[in-house]
Amino acid sequence: MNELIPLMVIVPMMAALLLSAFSRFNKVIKCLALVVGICLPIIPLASNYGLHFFGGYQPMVDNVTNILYHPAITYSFDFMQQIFIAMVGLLTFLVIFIYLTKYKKASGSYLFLLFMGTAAVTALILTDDIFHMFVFFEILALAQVGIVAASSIDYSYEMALKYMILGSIGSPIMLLGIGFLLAMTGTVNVTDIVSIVRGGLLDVTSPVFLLSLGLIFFGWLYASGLPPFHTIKSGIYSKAEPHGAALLQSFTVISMISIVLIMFRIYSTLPIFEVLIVLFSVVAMILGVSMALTQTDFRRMIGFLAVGELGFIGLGIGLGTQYALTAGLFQALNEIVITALLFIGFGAIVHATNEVDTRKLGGLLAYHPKVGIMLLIGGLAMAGVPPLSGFQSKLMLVQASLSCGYPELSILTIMVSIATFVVFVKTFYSMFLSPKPHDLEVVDNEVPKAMVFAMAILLIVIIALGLFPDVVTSGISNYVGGLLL
Amino acid sequence: MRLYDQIFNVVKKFKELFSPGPVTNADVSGSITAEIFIIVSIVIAALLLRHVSLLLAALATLILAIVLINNIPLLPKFKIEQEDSLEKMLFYAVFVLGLIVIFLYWGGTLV
Amino acid sequence: MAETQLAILFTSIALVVIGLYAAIFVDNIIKKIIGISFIEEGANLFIVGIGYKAGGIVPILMPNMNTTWFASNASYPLPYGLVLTSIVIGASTLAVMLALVMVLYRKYGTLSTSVMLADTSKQEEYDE
Amino acid sequence: MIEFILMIITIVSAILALIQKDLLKAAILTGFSGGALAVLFQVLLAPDVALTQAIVGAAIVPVFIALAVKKTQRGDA
Repeated sequence: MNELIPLMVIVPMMAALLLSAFSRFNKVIKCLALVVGICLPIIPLASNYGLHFFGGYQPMVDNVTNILYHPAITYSFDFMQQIFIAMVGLLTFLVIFIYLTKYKKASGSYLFLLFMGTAAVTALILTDDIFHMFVFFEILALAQVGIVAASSIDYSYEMALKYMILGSIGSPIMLLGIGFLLAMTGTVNVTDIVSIVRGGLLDVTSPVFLLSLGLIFFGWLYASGLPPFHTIKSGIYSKAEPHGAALLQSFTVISMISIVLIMFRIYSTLPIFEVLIVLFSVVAMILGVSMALTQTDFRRMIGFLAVGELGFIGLGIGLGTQYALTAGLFQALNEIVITALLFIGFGAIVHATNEVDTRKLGGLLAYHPKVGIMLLIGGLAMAGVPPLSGFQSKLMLVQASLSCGYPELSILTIMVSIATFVVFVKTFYSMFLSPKPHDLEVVDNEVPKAMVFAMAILLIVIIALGLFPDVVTSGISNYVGGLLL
Repeated sequence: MRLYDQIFNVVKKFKELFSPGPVTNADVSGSITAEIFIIVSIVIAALLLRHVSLLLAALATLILAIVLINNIPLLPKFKIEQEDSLEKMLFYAVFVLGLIVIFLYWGGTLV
Repeated sequence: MAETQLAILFTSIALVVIGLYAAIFVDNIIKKIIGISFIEEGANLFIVGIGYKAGGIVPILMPNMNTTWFASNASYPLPYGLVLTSIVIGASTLAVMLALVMVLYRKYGTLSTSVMLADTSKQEEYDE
Repeated sequence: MIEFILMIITIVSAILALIQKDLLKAAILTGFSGGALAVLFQVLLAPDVALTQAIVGAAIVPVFIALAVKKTQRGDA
């Protein structure tokens, strides 16, 4: 029993409530937000692995069938959860740091949304209870809408309303799927459902079980922004403030992997589950990257690239072997860091020039060499260039798909990487290297120091993960081995 | 020569695709890359059908290749279908929901 | 009575289908939001229907009840707890959507979805 | 028997709400649908859910919609 596990959710949630309650006292909420932000990555690193049962209801053994039942909402905390929660905590801290240095008057309600989103994804990845997952999935959707609507970019309200309307189709459908599962098993605890399914107490080919997969899968598509939701997902990234977008994409990635791991545990006996995931991942990769190639707004372009990269994660999970799952989860970790770096870096450019169209920009390398070089390294990492972290995970994915007997998927993976590289080089050229247009005025010559600091920290993480991937992959591999048993 | 003309036509079509403003050669080359990328990746993805049936994969690949190359300015069509209007997003969301449900209900036990 | 449970199933599916129909074919944004809230209600009704036991009793244990008799006759209370949360979530989502609609109405002066939530990516360039 | 009547009321008022030209009437019909659902929950042995649904579905949601209609426009155009 470890008391630090529930604190990972409770601390950001309490901080969110306090911040919105005391939003009149500017100094107080600034200090509180910073302190909690520092605490967020430390708590998971200090905590021990284990399970936490809310209310202290220990699991009960049914003496007749000898099956363990979990009456309480259970949080399970392992290496995978630790590394992802620590990464989101670090990102939240950086985002809050950027926000607090950018605005003199901190808005309590905006900080509320940021912390609430962090609490929601932390609960999503920790939970072992399928309804608990649904509740936090809804809270996360509301927080995301709030973050988008709070930005001062044109048309952000429209995008937030579109996201909300699509969400209010996606989440009841997911609830219906959970209802189907509940009707078949009578429990909402994932471990119990898995033991019922594996124990053969349930007909896995019955239409009700298959439909529950379909409905939960649709909700997952909405949460992760795979097609048909890739346009709205890239849209909300481009309409949020850059630091908000950096956090939003990490929310997306984590909700994607946490829901898909729960689905994987329940439905992995059905071959059609893996077919579905691979199908949608391939479509996401093709559509995301090809749409990114035609964008002229660079925020939208990064948004589409981020959606395309999600396809890689889905591919790793869809292949279903231990190596492939490890590769997919490692890719998820890399994507959180790299995309955050790109959003923050391009946000710095928007801050300096007030311009988002690549055609109207040019010659910025002379003005912002530091930002330019860090962005270049980040883009190369996303495309999968050797010493960086994106290379390691993509190489693992290529090897995994080859060893599973799908060379077509390896070819597709490499092609998408190359196209990502093209997108990035094209944008980098037209923004930083091409001659400066006459009517472009570089309004604010200083890029905020906090943004450069955040980018430097993320860059260190990228290079460290690229040079020493074993630090993460061996632990994730052990965790995945436990899932596949 | 017909294919060349078609590709040249693509470049002309691309001008309508971008929002008003100057269209640079970087954008056009990006769009041509996207065009080729879509064709090749869809054809390669169709090869995955060989795990179901070899004949089906061969047929699907051939038919897809011919259809895609004959309709060559593909990108404007793709882009119009993926614009930001709520109506299109909702239509595709409900359409995909229907597809998933039908696919799982009738095909779930086959794969 | 199995017919009751079957009727619940059909009602909830009907509500979901009405909601999906409204999502695509109704143009007025407020009516579209009303329609979408029916999907949530359908899902709630379905989950309540899971817990229903024909001829059973309300799952509240009174002091003078026999527990074995209670366990075999009461309806299943777990889904009810879930639906409580889900109803509140649905109402709050609806409230946020309506608030956004009110803000956007001031800008556009119409409730038509095809005007209010059309493709904006090209308009932005004109504005700048 | 009463549950079948309630189900029919729920569905019919849901459909009627969507074909109204007057949005205020649509709001009231939504309240009808929510209220019928609340009574249906009571019949289905879920009194706690019925209470919540009666407050949320029959009172709060229609009031929200009516407020939104008052702040915008009443006609369906």
